[in-house]
Amino acid sequence: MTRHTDTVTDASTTPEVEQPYAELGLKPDEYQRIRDILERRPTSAELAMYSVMWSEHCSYKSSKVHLRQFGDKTPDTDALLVGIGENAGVVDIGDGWAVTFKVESHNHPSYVEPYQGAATGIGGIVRDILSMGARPVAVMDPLRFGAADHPDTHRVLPGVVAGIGGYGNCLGLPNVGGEIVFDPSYQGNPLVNALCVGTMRHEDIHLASAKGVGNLVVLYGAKTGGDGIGGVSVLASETFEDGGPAKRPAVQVGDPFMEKLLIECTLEVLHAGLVEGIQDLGGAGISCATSELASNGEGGMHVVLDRVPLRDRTLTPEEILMSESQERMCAVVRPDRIDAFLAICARWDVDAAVIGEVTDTGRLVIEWHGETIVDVPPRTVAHDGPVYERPYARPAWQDELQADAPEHLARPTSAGAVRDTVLRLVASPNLASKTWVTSQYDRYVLGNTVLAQPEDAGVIRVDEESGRGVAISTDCNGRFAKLDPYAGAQLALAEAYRNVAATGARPLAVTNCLNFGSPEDPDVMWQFAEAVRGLADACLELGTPVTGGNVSFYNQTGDVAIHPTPVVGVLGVVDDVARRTPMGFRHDGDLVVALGETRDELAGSEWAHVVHDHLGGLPPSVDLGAERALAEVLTAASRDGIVTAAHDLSDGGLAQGLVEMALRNGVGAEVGVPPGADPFVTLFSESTARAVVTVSQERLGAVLALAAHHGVPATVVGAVGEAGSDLVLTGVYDGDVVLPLAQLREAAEATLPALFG
Amino acid sequence: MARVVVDVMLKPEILDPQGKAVEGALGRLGLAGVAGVRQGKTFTLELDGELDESRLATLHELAGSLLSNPVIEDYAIREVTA
Amino acid sequence: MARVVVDVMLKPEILDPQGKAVEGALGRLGLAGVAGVRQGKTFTLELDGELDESRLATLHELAGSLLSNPVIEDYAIREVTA
Amino acid sequence: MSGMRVGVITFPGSLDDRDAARAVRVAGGDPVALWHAEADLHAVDAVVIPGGFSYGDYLRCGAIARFAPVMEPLVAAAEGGLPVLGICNGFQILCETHLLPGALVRNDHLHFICRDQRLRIESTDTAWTSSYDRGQEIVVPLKNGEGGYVADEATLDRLEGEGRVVARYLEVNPNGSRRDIAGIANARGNVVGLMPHPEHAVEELTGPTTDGLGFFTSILKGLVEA
Ligand SMILES: Nc1ncnc2c1ncn2[C@@H]1O[C@H](COP(=O)(O)OP(=O)(O)O)[C@@H](O)[C@H]1O
Ligand SMILES: [Mg+2]
Repeated sequence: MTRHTDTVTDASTTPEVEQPYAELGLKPDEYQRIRDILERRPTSAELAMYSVMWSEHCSYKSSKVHLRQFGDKTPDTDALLVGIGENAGVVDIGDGWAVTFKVESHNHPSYVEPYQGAATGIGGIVRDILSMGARPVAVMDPLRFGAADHPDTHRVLPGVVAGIGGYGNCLGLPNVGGEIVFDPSYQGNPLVNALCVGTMRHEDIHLASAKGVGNLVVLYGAKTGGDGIGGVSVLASETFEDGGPAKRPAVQVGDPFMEKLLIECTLEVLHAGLVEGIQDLGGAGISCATSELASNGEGGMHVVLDRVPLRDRTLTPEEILMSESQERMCAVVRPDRIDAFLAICARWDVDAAVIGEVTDTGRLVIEWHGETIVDVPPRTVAHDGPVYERPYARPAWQDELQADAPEHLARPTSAGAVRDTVLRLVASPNLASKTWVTSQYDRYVLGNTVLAQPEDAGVIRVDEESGRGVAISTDCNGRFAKLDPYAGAQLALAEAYRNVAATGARPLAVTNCLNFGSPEDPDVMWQFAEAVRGLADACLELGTPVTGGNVSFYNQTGDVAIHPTPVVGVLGVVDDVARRTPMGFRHDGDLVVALGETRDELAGSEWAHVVHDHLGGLPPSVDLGAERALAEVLTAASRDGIVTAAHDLSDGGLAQGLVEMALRNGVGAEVGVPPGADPFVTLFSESTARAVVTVSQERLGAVLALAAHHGVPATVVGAVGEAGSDLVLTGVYDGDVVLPLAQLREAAEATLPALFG
Repeated sequence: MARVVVDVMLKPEILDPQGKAVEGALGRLGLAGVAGVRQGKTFTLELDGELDESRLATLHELAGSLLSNPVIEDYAIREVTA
Repeated sequence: MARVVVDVMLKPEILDPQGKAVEGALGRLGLAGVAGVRQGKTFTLELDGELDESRLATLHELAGSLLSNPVIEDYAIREVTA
Repeated sequence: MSGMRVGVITFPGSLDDRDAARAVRVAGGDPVALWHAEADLHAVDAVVIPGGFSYGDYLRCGAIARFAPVMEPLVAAAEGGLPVLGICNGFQILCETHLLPGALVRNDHLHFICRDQRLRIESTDTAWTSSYDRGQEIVVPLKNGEGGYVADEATLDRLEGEGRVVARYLEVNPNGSRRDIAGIANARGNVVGLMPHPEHAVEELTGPTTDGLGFFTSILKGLVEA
């Protein structure tokens, strides 16, 4: 088999060669820009690099103009140590500790091969966190699937869950939360988002930059194979003169064991002070790592591609540059430290190879078999990609959707009907217990999990001495976002913020994963623009900066887009995790106090969805001032130790919230609808800025005073019963609703096993 | 009574971390010259009666969907003496 | 170059939940008359040079200790054409 | 009690090694890190083989770890009476090395399972359970994909007859273990294998209970008395 490699010399001498730029996803003007930058045609290796780095996925070309708002509207805060633009943002949590966290999507691969797609999604986000110098300490998995009873959901969900568990468990990272939402809009396009949190000391923060002329560039971890090179195979088939390349895999397979070694090995070289700059290999593989490291550092790099350890010898240089083989990292190391670096890799059985060095030429030069195949200014690859101002417009159907308010839907008007409605909602797939899923995840490993599912937020101890820790929650109600994307993004933030506060943490910073349809559709682009604007405005008002995130476009089946799904993750800090507030009823005789104001807000609610299959109207109103006040009450109550439980109210309203609090520890309560209030609205409305807390008789005064001080309405609505007592709702139209815990448990627990077990 | 074996192997281009681990261990434990190891699965089916055309067709269909994942695996069916 | 396959099967008296699950699924999906399914593992080894007596002996030893657990599994070695 | 040196082995892919070391510390001992590639036990007084996925659990759980250099002195010392506790993956490794009889197979429901598990301590005559009362019920986390204990009937009968079933699952058999067995001991009682994770139940804050502490205090008590 002979093949000719397209060199820089070839490119200069044969300007007329036609190149398959369109097949690689480049537009004619983008191709022309590359020619202008290089003042010649690109070599096929250069074309490969530009095409992948200028793709939507890597360059954010459709979203960039909007995402700028997260930087422009950054609230005043000294908590941000590293902001947007790095692999992940870093937040100061006090006492010299820093935390980094980020959420990313792996939607499309998980639809094709659920197990491996989800597994490699976890692998990728963990490497992002690792590359900041942090030890990964927990993961979360916000998931969206099609209808629960659809056969394809039956194919996708068990595989995704097994993949997340298989990879995360084997890595030794506790899974401390996530989401599972079913909605037909995700039928042909499930969402698999993965979040990772890492912790480090301030002085351990590392950045992706190649500094110091003469320093060595080391590629370490798994060998490079032909994974994820989809598009470039057109180049491969062109450059082979006879015979074809070996077949390239359609999906990537993860090796969590290798990743575990990579984590330990990386932390050891970082702590030994052997690393000048570091970068994980994710999308666009070596192309991305070398061009980003070079442009963030001295500006130049010389790479000898022949030195890359290969799993598959038939790979062409273009493919090696683009391969997305998992479990690889790239480090910049001083020559006098390279032996120590390689020794640590050897101790962990991790392959490592010096593939190049840092230069000050301002060029990224890559050679192959002694010839130069890439010679480009690295910034033009990594940072100067195209930027689109995609057209967007409020969809024609938006008004009609908002006008279709749920007021005409039949509501229950008797205690018996309310009882049936509660049981029906409790058993509905979105509200039912997620234990079938979460019991497949290790939540104990590392020994620092203070709260995990089904609590409102995951709480992780960071410092064993002081008890300092963090709380994290991710949320998004896609139905609300569909009704109004601006408000929907704010509601997602508000819910995650509230969840974190419910555990007693002070909300500090935000990450997000913006899952949308095609940016080429002006309707979708409008949803996106509105969601970003809404999130940025709300982050500014709540004082929680966006530290990073991810955009996933093209989530649609045919031309039907998913519900806009801006998943928002909020991280909060807890000064002493021993003071965290759990969600379940505990003590007989504690009083049940409702915080916040309930309005008749049922558009987009779980009730409208489950009972009437209805989506229309305007989502619950956003009141960020009220959210902030509520959060202050919840964190102060935790700090002062004056509440015994707290749970935020969201999907399913007060009724669902009480059920969850009762089932948590198997302790019931008697709760009354306040006189004069509408029982249905009281129990099922999804008004925001609300929570339920329990408090001992002695502390009631303190809690009511605290709420009054912050202007949060607080009403005593009932009392906790003894262990095993029923959940009783009184004053419900013509009587009481008695819900034995065994019956509630059966309703909540049976749904997912029956569907997927 | 027929006995049929369905062999399921990862496609050659797909990473096989298990095979890699076994390869390393065999070498360390003294088996020289191992150039590669791939791990696969087998399903041994006991069938009542003979494996006629129509059942073989059904089996092919299920081998390519249930027993193997065509995105990453290949399968082969062989009849063995029971 | 030799290619050797080591088949590893659960001993007949050991419960095979995976095989049971597959058996049920095959039946539900339309394959009639499945009387039993057992799931096993195969290791396909590529060896440099020939599989001589001494290497075969080493392989037997490792097949019975590393590749299979004699408490629950049996193994068989077969040479196939590479 | 301090001064008791309890080794915790780290294999590539060990995960609960930090937790095992923490549990030793909480119980009042001194954890000593042991490395798989070093054939040296550093004169420790006892050893914990922690949970995790050694070598990715590729091939079979514990199958590759069994051949690690550290296992050679460990097997010799265990046969000489050194207290050894294998938790989860550690239990699998002890079975693979034949320090304990039987084997651990894929859970009967085929899923990985993580749950708070009720157990009954069946034997207090081992190095690792002397702090408990016979018949005492405890709740500790359980998390495994291949935790079904199997052995032939004769072996099971012998284990029962010799009082070597150390702990049994109550309420739910989470993985299809024969006779609800959660843990067993060797004839001498110094080597114990346990599928559930007592090291994750030593602190109020992070465990469902602190019921697991007894395993670690047992060994320290035993060492003091010895
Ligand atoms: N895919 C998942 N992985 C881990 N935990 C999950 C997952 N889905 C849901 N959970 C957990 O189940 C609990 C209930 O979820 P949800 O009702 O969405 O919470 P909330 O409404 O408070 O945001 C939470 O603790 C959440 O973290
Ligand atoms: Mg909540």
